[in-house]
Amino acid sequence: MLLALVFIPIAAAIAIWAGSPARLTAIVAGIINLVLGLIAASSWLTNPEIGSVTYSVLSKPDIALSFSLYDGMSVVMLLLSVIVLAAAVFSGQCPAGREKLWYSNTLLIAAGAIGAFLSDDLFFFYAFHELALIPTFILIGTLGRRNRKAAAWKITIYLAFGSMVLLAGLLWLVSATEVSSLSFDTLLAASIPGEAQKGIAALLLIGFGTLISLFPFHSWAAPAYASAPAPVAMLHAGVLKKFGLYGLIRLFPLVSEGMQHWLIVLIVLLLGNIIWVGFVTLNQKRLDTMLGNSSVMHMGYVFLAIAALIAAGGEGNSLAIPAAVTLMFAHGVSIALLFALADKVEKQTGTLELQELGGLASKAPTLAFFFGLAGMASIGLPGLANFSGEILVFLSGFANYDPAKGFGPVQIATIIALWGVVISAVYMLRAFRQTFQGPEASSVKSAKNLSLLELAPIGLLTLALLAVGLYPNLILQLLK
Amino acid sequence: MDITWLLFLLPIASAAIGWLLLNKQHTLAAYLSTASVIATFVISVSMLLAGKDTQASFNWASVGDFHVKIGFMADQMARGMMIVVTGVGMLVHVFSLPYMKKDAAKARYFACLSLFMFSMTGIVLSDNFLMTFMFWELVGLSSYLLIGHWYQKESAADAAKKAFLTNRIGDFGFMIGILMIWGIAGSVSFAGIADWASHVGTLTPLMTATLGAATLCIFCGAIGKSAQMPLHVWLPDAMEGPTPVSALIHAATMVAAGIFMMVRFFTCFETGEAHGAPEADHAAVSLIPSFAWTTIAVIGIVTSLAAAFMATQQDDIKKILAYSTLSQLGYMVMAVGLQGSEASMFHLYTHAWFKALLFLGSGAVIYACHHEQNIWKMGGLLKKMPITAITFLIATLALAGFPMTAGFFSKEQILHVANHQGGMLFFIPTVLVAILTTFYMFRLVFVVFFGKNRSENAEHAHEVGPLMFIPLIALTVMAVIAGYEGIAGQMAPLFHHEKVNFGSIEFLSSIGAFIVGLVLAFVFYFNKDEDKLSGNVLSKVFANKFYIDEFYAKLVRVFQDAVAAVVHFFDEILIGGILVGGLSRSAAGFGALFRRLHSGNLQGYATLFGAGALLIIYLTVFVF
Amino acid sequence: MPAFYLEIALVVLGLVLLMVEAFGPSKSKTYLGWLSLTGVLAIFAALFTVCPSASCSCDQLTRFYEFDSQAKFYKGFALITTALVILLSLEYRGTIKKFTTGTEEGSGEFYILPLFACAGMMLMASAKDLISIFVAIELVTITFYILVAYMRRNVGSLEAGVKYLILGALSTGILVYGIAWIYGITGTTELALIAERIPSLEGSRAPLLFGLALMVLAIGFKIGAVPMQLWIPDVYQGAPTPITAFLSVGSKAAGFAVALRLFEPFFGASLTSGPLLSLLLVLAALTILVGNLAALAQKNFKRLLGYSSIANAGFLLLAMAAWQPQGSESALSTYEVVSFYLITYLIMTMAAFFFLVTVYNTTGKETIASFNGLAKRNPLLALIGTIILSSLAGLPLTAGFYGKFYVFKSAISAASSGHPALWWAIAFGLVGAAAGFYYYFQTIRAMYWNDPKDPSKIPVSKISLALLVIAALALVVFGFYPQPLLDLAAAK
Amino acid sequence: MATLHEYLFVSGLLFAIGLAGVIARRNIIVIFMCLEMMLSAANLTLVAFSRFNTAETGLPDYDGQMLVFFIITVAAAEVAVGLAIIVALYRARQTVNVNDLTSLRG
Repeated sequence: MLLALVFIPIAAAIAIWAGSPARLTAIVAGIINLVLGLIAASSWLTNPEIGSVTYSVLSKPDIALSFSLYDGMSVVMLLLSVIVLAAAVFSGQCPAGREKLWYSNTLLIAAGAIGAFLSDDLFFFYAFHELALIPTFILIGTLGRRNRKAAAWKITIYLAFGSMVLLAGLLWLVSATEVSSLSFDTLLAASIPGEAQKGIAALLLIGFGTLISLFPFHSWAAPAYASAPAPVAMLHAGVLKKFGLYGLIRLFPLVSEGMQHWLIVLIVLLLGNIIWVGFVTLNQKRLDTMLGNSSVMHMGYVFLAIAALIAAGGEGNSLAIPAAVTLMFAHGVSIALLFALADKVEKQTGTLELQELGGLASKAPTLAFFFGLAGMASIGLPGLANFSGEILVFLSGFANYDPAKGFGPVQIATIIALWGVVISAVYMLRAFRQTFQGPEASSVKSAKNLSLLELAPIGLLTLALLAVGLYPNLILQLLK
Repeated sequence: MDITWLLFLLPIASAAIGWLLLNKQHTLAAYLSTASVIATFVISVSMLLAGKDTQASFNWASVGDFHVKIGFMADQMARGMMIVVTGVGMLVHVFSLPYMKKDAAKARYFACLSLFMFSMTGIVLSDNFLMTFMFWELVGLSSYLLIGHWYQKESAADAAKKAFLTNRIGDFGFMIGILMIWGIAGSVSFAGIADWASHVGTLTPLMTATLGAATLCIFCGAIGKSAQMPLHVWLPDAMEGPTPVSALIHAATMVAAGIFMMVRFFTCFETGEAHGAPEADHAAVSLIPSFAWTTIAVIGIVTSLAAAFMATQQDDIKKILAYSTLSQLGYMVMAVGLQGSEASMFHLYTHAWFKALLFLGSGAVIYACHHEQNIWKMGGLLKKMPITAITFLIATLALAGFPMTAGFFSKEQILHVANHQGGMLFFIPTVLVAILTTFYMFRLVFVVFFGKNRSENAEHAHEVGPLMFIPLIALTVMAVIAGYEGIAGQMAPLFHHEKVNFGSIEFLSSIGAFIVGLVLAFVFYFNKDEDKLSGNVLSKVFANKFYIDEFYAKLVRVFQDAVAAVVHFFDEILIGGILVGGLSRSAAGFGALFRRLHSGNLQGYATLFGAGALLIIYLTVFVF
Repeated sequence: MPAFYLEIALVVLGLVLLMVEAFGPSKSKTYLGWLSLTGVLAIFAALFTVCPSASCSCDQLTRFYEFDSQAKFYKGFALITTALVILLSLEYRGTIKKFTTGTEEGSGEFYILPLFACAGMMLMASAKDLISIFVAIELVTITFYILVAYMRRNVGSLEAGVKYLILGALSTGILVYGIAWIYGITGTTELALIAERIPSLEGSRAPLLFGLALMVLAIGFKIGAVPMQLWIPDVYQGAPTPITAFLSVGSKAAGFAVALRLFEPFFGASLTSGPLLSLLLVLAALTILVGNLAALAQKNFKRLLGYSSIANAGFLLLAMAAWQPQGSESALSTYEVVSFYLITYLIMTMAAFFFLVTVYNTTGKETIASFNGLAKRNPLLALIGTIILSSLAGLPLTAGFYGKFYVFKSAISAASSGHPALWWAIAFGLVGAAAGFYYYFQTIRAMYWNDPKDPSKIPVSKISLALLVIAALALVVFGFYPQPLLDLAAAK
Repeated sequence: MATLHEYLFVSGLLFAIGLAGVIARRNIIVIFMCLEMMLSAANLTLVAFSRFNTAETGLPDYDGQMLVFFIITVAAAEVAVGLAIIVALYRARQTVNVNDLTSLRG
């Protein structure tokens, strides 16, 4: 079943390429995947081996094309991927005549993400992520908006650079563990001498960090998401970016000691994400770049949980990982929803310049409702998924707080990071105010409300946000 | 299942149904919402009469053995507060039915009201800080939605945004406070904190300071929600919302949530009561260092005084009431800070009724005057709409602390606390605020209801319909009787008050303040067509709210927008341009250099070959 | 059957075909291509019937000639490459015709001369004596002089020929001078004896290293390592495309086969292993850097492939700098890494040249701009091109990734276990690999982002199409399932 | 009799002169001649080493001299091919000056 989850999008992409009706095939594949993903996730609770497959592909080192739901984190990420994919195939405005390119590449991006999250072999975990690189490059560069070419270059070069550094880190990690198999089971059972850990940790932080748009390796993300067609932005910002976080958390036990050396650096960088990029976001004049930057900013919170995990050291911080994963899920869904909606705004008004927008709510109340909801989610309103994640992250920041000793670096970081919640509220409400409220601008005169079909993906994402927001144990029970 | 859950379920269900399913059937949505609030009121009353503490919770988020719980703790304080919330809420719903009759987005309006009822219920019944925080935010959301109900208006949209953001700043502190308390006490539930406080013994200086800091951080939340200085600026602007909303949210209930929450928090430290040892009444309270208490009290009285001054020079009927609310909230905060939680809660409770009444009354006036809000364009309305006028007058008396009205008793308590716990430093400003309160309220009454009609709208005004004046009358009743022990004592023990001592300095200054304020107002404003006091420097300062809004606007422009612009600039220049751009440029530069080596000239190649060969040989033989 | 019969057979076949060319029908010469292709394939088949030297009863040439698994691999490699080059030449015949006599008549030798080069490469794979190494290398080089300059009415081809000639002869000079010194110091030209004698030559370290450096330089010319890479872009650009492919795949692989054999004795002795390692490390770092960075702004696709071949040489040198003669349970030996890398390199590079020739045959240009809008002109070709270029860039899930994977893996494990200087080379390698994404993607970008000037379809010949599809499939399939490649590379 | 070092010195000189010629001259024919000179230098080195490296039998080690024959042969082939190319070039471009051969660059 897991094999199907990965290969259905690929097969659909091939089918589209070979001539089957593009949109229909993509939608069918997306829905089948969603259903399969939900089934897999729910049956995982009773049968953790569900759908595992292993095909050895290389003997030296031992590499296997091996899929399994390795732990709850994989399950959550799988859910995120299938949900966002199902929404992404519905979203966006494909220019006539380019359906093949649009849908097949969208599916390939998703296949890469799903493959990475399901692989329980380090090699394919890495490899599947890269699968998404080319379709992203092609789609942004060919069918994106505004500075599409520059943005596509930027994202590609950054990600290539990040992947290379990451590759070096992973290879070092593998050679330091002195195991012959790259399966997570074997790797995680090994240990790495402290000396090597420091270097490996640095490479992993830079490598994964670039993929996650950790400050100061973040400047690719906002322009790329702003220029990308909606499905690409949704899948990339929503799902693929989580790959790096997933990897960091997954491999963390191997380099926990080494990470300690970089704790302060990481904290400074993550605050750079939250505060620095937060301010950058404040200064955006367009809806798309604003959303792009906001997604960069929010990565800081996940890093905060990771920093808490690092700082806890031997004591352990049982909150940090569930917090990070919940927030990853929540952010993925909410940012995908926001990009989908921003695309609708552009479709209705023809612009995303905040200056040219205004009063859209009276023409398109449903759109306004969902955008408001997604915006509120992204600024952490209780009852929506992001809050569940953020609150747990903040709690994890204080989980190892000893009042008798005063604040440690992580507590101080948590407090500063909390200011980011204010910043994000400022830019999000500003954007909402500028876009939907106030008197009608000339650009919205001919705008229409969302149609029922357009509502489908949005409703799906909203449902996910609400479900996890209202009852986070839905996710957390997977993360025990 | 406990019936208390219905208090949550009914409003949220009506909100969801009203907004999502009934957005075409406006009237149905309105009735649904009203029905739900009536039901919750009935439940609240039944709970109050049952007089039983109930408690239940479920795990909302659990990680290992750490659980974030959602549940309720219906103790006496919560039950009493529920009466206020659902009672005022119910009347406001009823009042809204005619008031919002012609509004195109009635369904949304009532859905938001229901959402508010849900959120407020959550705060009141919450048994732990995290749950409080969640509903705290949701209350902020419903307030945002309701202030921005007429979002097409620039001012309404801006006011809504301002309210939300200002509250966010407070919540920033609140969350830090919660986290710190969690770190210190090891629990976020009120019971857990109380348990910790009663067992902890003495604290190290660092712990004490941390606890004080945590207290102040939590207080930040209250500053935001209860609109204390320096985050008070949103509340007057919030009057952009429909008037019934102002009555419910921005006068009676939500703004009181800050007070309620602080009292809840401090109650945790009053272990004397919890453990039945009255003499240890303030033993655990003393865990919290005095700097925290003092800060709270000072912020309260400063807000109270400043807002009272501002109120004297406003011309918008709702703004006057808004500043009055600020001022009264300042009273309550001061009382909390002076460790007079009982007085504070008592005033909160009485204030809710008559301030809601004032707002609804003003709503009726505005409605009657075709949405005219400037008091100088009204006048003589006593004859046009007697019921409204009389109820409004009674509410004014209550607010001014006229003897035997509800406000009289609670203000007495506040004065008592100020005098006994705070000393002259607090007492004199408190009395001054009392004078000012009477002054500006009667200014309002004289200008609006007496004299002659000063505009066409006022001339054509007529009494409102029964659905509007029935709530007014109901509230009037409460404004009069709510202060008596028989009623107040029913609500909760915290409202319990000492007998009024007619010879005490508090009583005398209360009466004195009332008389002075009334006389001044009469002299300056009775039968006047314009404000004689306006125009001088001082009144300009008051009218312009001490220029605090302007100052904030500048502050935001400089510290947020300018910094954002600078950071954005550096982000592109420094990181995008120099760091990354520099890397890629140097790569390209080296690339160009390398390409130039391939000049196509054979001689050049031979030279480079030779040079390279020599270098390699040198390196190999002599270096490596 | 002794192995050297294969080379002899190849040379004889070449001579016979030359006779046929001279005296046979002159209208069409394509049949010569097919004949020579058949011959190469037949010899490839015969390769599997040859017994290894160790178990062979014959004792001819044993001093000069080794036939072990490595030799077998590189012989097979040379034969396959030659077969593909001949096929590519057949595809390219229009251009050859145009720039030689204007008729088919002039193109006959073009299909035959590769046989001699192939024989040279096969010899290189087996040579284990400095003399046979020299002779083998020269056989290849001289054949290539002719092939590069084959299109004698094309100024570019002639210019490339002259450049290759002069610089090639220069490297020959350097090679023999180096051989002379090594011979002088060790007193032998046999690699096995050299290995025995080096440890006792403490006193002659400097002249030994002098000779070694000269030989490294000369080998560097073959494989395109800095500073001997200068000829590559010009010659690659000017030479007939099949010959460019031949140079870039066959000649380079043979160069590495020689390098592996040649360096083994020097790596084996502590006297020379340190300097050699440092030398290779520096060369690797510089080669990667020069190859990748110079390619960044390249506008000509063929020339780009030239830089790319320099870059790939750099990665292979990096693998050699991380010298690891014995594999382990989890790691490959240097021989296996290089072989593995070369297999993937063969597939991708040959495919890239077929791709180029296909587009060139229609557009008449070799610039990146000539790929503009290929996604619209021939989507299948664009897809295949994307796969090939991704593989060249080293994208995971394509075969091209594994080569780099093994190179970096062995380099990193050497770096973290005692050769920290390698980190620098690895860092350059990472920069280079990232830059690689940029310039390979330039072409993908041209295919998808840009609009074609001429929107007409691009036809693909059946042979090219079949080969391209097979290559693209192979790249993807091996991307998921690389074990067969490893089995090939590590075959004993 | 001249010592090994003297031979090596001369041959080294010859090699250097050849290299210098390749670098300095512009005429392809001359360059080609210089290249041949470099090969001769190598030959001289080989012969010298061969003379002074005695084998176990006491005779000079003839391996070096054998290699010299190979080199001479190869050089002859190289010259044949090389001159043909140069002639072709001259026919096409009417020049044998290396400075005129810069159409392939960058």
